[in-house]
Amino acid sequence: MKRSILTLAALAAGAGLFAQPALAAVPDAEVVSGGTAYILNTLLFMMGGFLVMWMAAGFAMLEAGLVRAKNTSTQCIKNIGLYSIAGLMFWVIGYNIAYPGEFNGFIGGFSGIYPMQGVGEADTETGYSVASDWFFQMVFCATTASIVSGTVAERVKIVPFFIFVTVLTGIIYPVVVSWEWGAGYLDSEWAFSDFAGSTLVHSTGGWAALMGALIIGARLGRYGPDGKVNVFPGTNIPLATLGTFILWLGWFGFNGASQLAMGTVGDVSDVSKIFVNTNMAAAGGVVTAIILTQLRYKKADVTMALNGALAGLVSITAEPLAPTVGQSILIGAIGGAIVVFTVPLLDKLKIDDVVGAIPVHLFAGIWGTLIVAWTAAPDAGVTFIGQLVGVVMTAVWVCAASAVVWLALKYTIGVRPSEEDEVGGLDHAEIGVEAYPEFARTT
Amino acid sequence: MKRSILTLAALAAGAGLFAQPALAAVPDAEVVSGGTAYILNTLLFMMGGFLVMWMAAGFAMLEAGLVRAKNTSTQCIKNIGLYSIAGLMFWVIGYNIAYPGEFNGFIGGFSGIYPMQGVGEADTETGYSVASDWFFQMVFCATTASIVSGTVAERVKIVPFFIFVTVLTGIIYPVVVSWEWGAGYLDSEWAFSDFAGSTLVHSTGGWAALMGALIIGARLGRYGPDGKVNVFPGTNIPLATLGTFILWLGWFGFNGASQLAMGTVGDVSDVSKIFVNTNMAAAGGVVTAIILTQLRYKKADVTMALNGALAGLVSITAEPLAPTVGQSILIGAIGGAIVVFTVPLLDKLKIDDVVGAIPVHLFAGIWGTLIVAWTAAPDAGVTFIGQLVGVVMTAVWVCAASAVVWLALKYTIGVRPSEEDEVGGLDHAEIGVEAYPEFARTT
Amino acid sequence: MKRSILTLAALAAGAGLFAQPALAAVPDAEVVSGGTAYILNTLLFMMGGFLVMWMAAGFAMLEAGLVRAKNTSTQCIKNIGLYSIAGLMFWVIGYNIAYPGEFNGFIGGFSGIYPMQGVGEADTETGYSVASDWFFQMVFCATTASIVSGTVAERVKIVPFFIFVTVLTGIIYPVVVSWEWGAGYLDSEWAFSDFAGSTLVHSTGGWAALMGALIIGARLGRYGPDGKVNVFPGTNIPLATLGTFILWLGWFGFNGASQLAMGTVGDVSDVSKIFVNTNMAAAGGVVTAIILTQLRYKKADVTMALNGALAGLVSITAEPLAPTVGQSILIGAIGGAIVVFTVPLLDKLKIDDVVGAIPVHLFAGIWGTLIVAWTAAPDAGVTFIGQLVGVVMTAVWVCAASAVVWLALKYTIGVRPSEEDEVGGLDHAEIGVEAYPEFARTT
Amino acid sequence: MKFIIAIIKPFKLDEVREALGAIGVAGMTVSEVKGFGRQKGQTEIYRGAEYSTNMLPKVKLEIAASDDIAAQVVETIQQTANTEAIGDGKIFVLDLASATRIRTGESGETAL
Amino acid sequence: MKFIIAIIKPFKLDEVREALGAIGVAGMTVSEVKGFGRQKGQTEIYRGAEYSTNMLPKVKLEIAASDDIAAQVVETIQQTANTEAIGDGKIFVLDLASATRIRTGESGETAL
Amino acid sequence: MKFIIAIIKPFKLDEVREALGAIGVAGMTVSEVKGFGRQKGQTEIYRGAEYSTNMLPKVKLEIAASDDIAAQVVETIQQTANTEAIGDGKIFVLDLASATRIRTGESGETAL
Ligand SMILES: Nc1ncnc2c1ncn2[C@@H]1O[C@H](COP(=O)(O)OP(=O)(O)O)[C@@H](O)[C@H]1O
Ligand SMILES: Nc1ncnc2c1ncn2[C@@H]1O[C@H](COP(=O)(O)OP(=O)(O)O)[C@@H](O)[C@H]1O
Ligand SMILES: Nc1ncnc2c1ncn2[C@@H]1O[C@H](COP(=O)(O)OP(=O)(O)O)[C@@H](O)[C@H]1O
Repeated sequence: MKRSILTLAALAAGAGLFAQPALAAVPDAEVVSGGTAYILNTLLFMMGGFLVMWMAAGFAMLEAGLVRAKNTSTQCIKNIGLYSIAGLMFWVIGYNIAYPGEFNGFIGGFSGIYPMQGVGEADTETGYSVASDWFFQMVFCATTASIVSGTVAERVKIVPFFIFVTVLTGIIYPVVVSWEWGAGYLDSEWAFSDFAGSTLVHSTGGWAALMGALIIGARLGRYGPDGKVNVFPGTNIPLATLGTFILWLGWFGFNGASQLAMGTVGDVSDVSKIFVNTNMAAAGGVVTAIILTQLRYKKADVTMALNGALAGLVSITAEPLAPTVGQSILIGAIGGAIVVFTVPLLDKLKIDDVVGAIPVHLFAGIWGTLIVAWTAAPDAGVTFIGQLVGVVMTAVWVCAASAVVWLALKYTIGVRPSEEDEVGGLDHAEIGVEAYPEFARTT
Repeated sequence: MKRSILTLAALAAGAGLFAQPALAAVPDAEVVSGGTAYILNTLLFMMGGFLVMWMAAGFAMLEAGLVRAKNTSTQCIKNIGLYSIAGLMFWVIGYNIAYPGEFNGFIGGFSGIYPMQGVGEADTETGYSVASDWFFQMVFCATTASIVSGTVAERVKIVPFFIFVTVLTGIIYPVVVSWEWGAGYLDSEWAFSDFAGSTLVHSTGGWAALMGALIIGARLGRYGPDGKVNVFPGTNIPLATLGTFILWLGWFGFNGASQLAMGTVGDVSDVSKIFVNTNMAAAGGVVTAIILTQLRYKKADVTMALNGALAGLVSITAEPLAPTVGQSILIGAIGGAIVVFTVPLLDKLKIDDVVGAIPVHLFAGIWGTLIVAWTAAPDAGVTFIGQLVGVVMTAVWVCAASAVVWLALKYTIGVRPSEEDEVGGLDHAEIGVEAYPEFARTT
Repeated sequence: MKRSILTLAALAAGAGLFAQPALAAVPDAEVVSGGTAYILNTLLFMMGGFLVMWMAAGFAMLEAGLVRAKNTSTQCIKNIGLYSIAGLMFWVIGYNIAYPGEFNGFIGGFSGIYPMQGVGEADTETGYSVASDWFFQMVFCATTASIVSGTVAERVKIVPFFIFVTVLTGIIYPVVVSWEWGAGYLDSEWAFSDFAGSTLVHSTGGWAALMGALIIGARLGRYGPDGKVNVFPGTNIPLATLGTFILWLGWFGFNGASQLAMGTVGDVSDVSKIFVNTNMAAAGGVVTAIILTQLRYKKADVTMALNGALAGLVSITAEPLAPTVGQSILIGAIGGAIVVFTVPLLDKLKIDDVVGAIPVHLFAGIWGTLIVAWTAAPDAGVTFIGQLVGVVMTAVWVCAASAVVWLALKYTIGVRPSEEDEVGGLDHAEIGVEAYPEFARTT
Repeated sequence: MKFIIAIIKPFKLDEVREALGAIGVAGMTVSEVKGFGRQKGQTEIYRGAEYSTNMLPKVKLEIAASDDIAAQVVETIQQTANTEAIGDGKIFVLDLASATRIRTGESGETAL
Repeated sequence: MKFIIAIIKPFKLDEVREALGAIGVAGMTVSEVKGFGRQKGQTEIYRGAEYSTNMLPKVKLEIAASDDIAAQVVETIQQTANTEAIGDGKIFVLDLASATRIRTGESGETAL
Repeated sequence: MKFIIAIIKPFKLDEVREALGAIGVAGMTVSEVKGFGRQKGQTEIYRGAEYSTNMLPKVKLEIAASDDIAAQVVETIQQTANTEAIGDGKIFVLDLASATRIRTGESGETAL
């Protein structure tokens, strides 16, 4: 499905009515003037935008809560830094690559810096303010980068991390977006469907994170000889909980505003249906994760419950509108189950994912994308094969590109801190500011 | 006052104008088309909804900050779990009980799962999207459950707690709602008035919490022999402060969107008046609590200031529109005073309320409900007796039903952890994840 | 530029069209009815209002994270208390002073308590609900007070602090506002331009803070003999990070809603452009602060990155609409640089600013105000001299008035706690509630 | 004089302190420690991975006492801190060569 | 050799450390403890209920010193940490049988 | 019996504990301390101001051991905790007059 260039059909329905009252085709209860629709569409982007921007804080808190105290300041600066870089890069180059207009379907749009609108200008033909659209698209780009920072936490120096983010948000992510929301190959050839980005945003972040985890390796001492997994418990669970609630809240913007319009009664109704489905998928993920850990381990692991919420949210993101409430709960619940089973699996494979971002964003993202083949409206033309092609293409491109960048960094400036710095904590080595300097820490 | 089934009078005023421009009864400056009004009403529900959803995070942080470190992870999982359960139960059964349509006025609506709207469908006759309404109602249901978790913290196992929440959100709360917002007995017979739920939401949660506190008993060692009260200070005051600010913010949605419409100039003006009154009542509660604790104890107890804000908010919730600003401040201030005096009172009665939810939600909720008899518009027909009947009926039903559930749990699967588990902390016994594993704790 | 009394020109364009369809001057795609515009304008104020209200939580968290543990509860109560007092004072006296209507241009409006609108009343002539406007103005007033609390943290007793806030929010700040947004001297004589308050809000807070820091003096032991600066690291960096993200989010309301209208396509487009510029200035501030501290100290100081974000935001606040994106980034970046260089400078001068509020709000505020002379639309008549006059007048008035109040407090009830209380921490001496009672603290 | 070091379970602290107060011990110094011994930590699960916390939270008391009451102090602690469960802790007694009160400079038993 | 244990008020730590440095003490080990003694804690109010914090925060220094300077160490601490207020703390001296430096394995006074 | 106090670098704790377990040490008590010695802290920058953290985090082990194995305990710690870098820490040995197991009341070496 294309995104960003809103078709004006719906809009015209309301606005046109005014122009030609004689038509009288639209019932009174559905009349919306053209200007009003423009304002409401723009408002949706702005509200969605600030809610998704707020997710940057959610990732920051989630990650700060799940790393060890000695790396917490580093995680904070990484998160505020990556959000800033994403904004700059998406302006300098990213948006034009993501939405290139006419192009070869694979990559295009290198026309440089994005021209924002002038004061008082309103692009009434698109039906919304282009600046609001840009803002909304930009925060999605930042989300992708946030995903990576969680997985590779505690063992990447900040400079190479920020360089990776620069490439990810300037090029890797925008290229994926161009294939689908930018009306490229996946959209035109495969009727690939990814409403709000289970694949485009979440899996992209997830693949980039996975390549990072593989190339950078696990944290020192994380995996012992004979398959022993050494646990490094997160340092601040309420903070991680807060982060999850922030993300949940932000997701109403993420999915809801991906309707891209609320200037008609139909659109606004759909946005509210998306709110409900989004919420219920998350609820399904939480409850499933609690029940499964309780049954399996006799304890309800709170970090899994938090991951369960996020997995439910990621799962419904590819299609939050079409499913019934019951389907949404189920989709989210399966997302939650995926997390409970794949988190330990990654440990078996010695893939060290500090916050569980790969299960949550990548695995649940794939699940959410594939299931669209069943939940989408029949006439939408969504096929399982089409969805799979989208998943695979994204995997190949993001893995390849990310690997190149991570490897280049590894063999030039180096990605990891020295052993001593890693043991002593990145906060000492890289930031110089302890996160909790006054609290005595246990050994 | 009925809720949810919006009367269309106001809406028609604007929309009708369009249909019959000849009437010309509505001045230009008040013209709003039918479709626009629908969108704006829906938007109000969605914004109110996400703000109240955010209150779930507020309760989580407030409670996580006021329990002891050894029970903090448990409090986190309880809060994210209860929010999820509330959503599921309100869909499976709760909403239909709360809004049964035609019924006996006491209980009805067992028609099962709530059918959400289809894609692109817009229920233009109600004047807003039904999904947005459902979402908004659902988060109120979750709020009720949040109240309970605070009071009975640190001594209830998670499984019985979640079972209690299931019944509370599926049945107990919806029945109360049906009497009033569902147009049942209290609404039709007594002109009972509870704008946004001082009684329906806050007192209901408060009574359920009180029964829990009574039946479960106090935390081990909380009350010594000769009336000695052992203090268990909250472990993280900034977190509790954050929680309070979140709740305050969310309350603009709670009270503001309870106007149920902003598709007319009158409605939106009223919403903004509600914002002001809500804010000022909270301010009154804070200032009163600070002054009273400063005078009484020579120190300004920050936890009382936080409770004061919440008590102010609960107090104004039954009628946040009609009072003048001055009245609102006064109503909130008295709410704040109630907290300062009743928190120690509960301790005298050996009722162990960990976060002060009973003073805040129950006592201030009753106060707020009764005072409506004076602040309501004279023609609204609100009487002191009517308000009292509402308070008492709610008390009787919620106490009876909650007691049955708590007692059934107590004598079947058991509600409390073993002494050893309680002393060692629920995080060890039930979750397996310490909240702050790296911080050395003082004895 | 005047503020609050919206000119109705734009509004009329849309509404008028309806009244006289014959004119047909407004293209279909820009038609907005009068009532709709009223609602949307009001909605902008309400959304802006709750976002800025949320900034109170941001300041609370930022400050709670940057003080030492022993003063954290105090910082929490100060923040929730000051927000409450600001609301009360702005109602009792502040608003009328800020917006006096006809007056001498310097001070007026002592007509007392602000009359809020009645139920169902809509002031369609102003084009928005007056209550929504009041709410939006009130939260700006509270922001000013928040700024002060950070600078003078850890060494001011709560009673004198609250008295200072009372005067600041009741008189000092409203007078400054009246000169400009209240259409007084600066607006009418100098075409002074301060879109959202780099000078009116931020510098005012900054000057009041500076006078506090000078008159109250530094924290005990902060500055040793021979120019030695003793570092008192902030106790909780993730909390400070959270606070910064909250402020960043709130700033979309702060700057965006300062457009004062979104009832036309032009206005809403401008609001979205403001969102973009605001975000990019903050991003510029963050990246600059990270790069500069990395280059200068070989470590990227996270607290500077946080201050950098805020400095970027303050810098763009005086004119977030007119600049291009590139200009906005630059303006924010210079704000970030100002912070990195002036934070140590203040220490050299032995001005003890606990959270860096003076560099962020005062210095970046001045910078942001002056640069408007270049970025403003040419026909706006903004001159460097005019801007300078505004900065200087604000400086003189706020410094003089603040100094009088601080000195009066110092020589009457006293501002500082006893040495023993300061060493032991204000939480013990003034609140009686430790912020983190269970965590062992290092020496 | 003796310097008595006792490792006890944290929740016994108040009781022990009161019992010692009753036999005339006027002061002590307390710290939080982690103990490693026969008592094994719980096996916990964190994100699907098992781990055992073999360091258990304990409280350490340090009490300087005159030779007269040292034996009684040991006995009192032993009896009060006893729960008959593994991990109740230990009491170690060392010889104390001298004690000084900082405030007054006085030393010997009067300094205790 | 002596093993000196001093309990002092936290805010005196820096001063004491500097004074000891001045008389040639090259190392020490510091920990945070809670003290119980003649000095009574403040009575606090939390949510309307009174409670007294009778455990006060103190800092414990542990210093291994040669017999030569042990007396001087005690005296220096006693004088520097003294505020003449109750609760200033105590200095305990124990005999130290042996000391070993981990890095080099050397033992005796050179290990200090 | 001996009372052995060892100050080591925190990251060596697990290794030392395992090595001691291997030679039959069944229990020990661990606490977090700050060390001051030849090893100098890093110079940090906070908001443009330099400061040196001259107190470094260390771990303190306290082990009561019979005279038989005391020497071996010291040796084991010295070898395992050794990184040949400055700041590796110290081992102090004091005489232990008596030891009591709280749970059983038994005393002497069987109490260890
Ligand atoms: N040899 C020892 N030296 C120092 N402390 C010890 C020693 N043995 C045990 N402890 C301390 O005593 C605590 C209890 O010991 P443990 O062997 O678990 O049970 P019990 O005291 O019942 O024999 C340990 O957690 C540890 O803190
Ligand atoms: N008998 C004791 N054994 C161990 N520590 C003690 C003893 N008596 C006092 N202390 C420590 O010394 C500190 C100060 O003692 P206190 O009696 O309050 O005042 P003072 O040192 O002025 O006599 C106490 O807080 C405690 O930490
Ligand atoms: N005289 C002493 N008394 C007590 N502890 C000491 C003494 N000297 C050193 N220490 C402890 O040993 C640690 C290491 O000592 P240091 O002099 O830095 O290096 P090294 O052990 O290599 O000589 C110190 O951090 C401190 O905790």
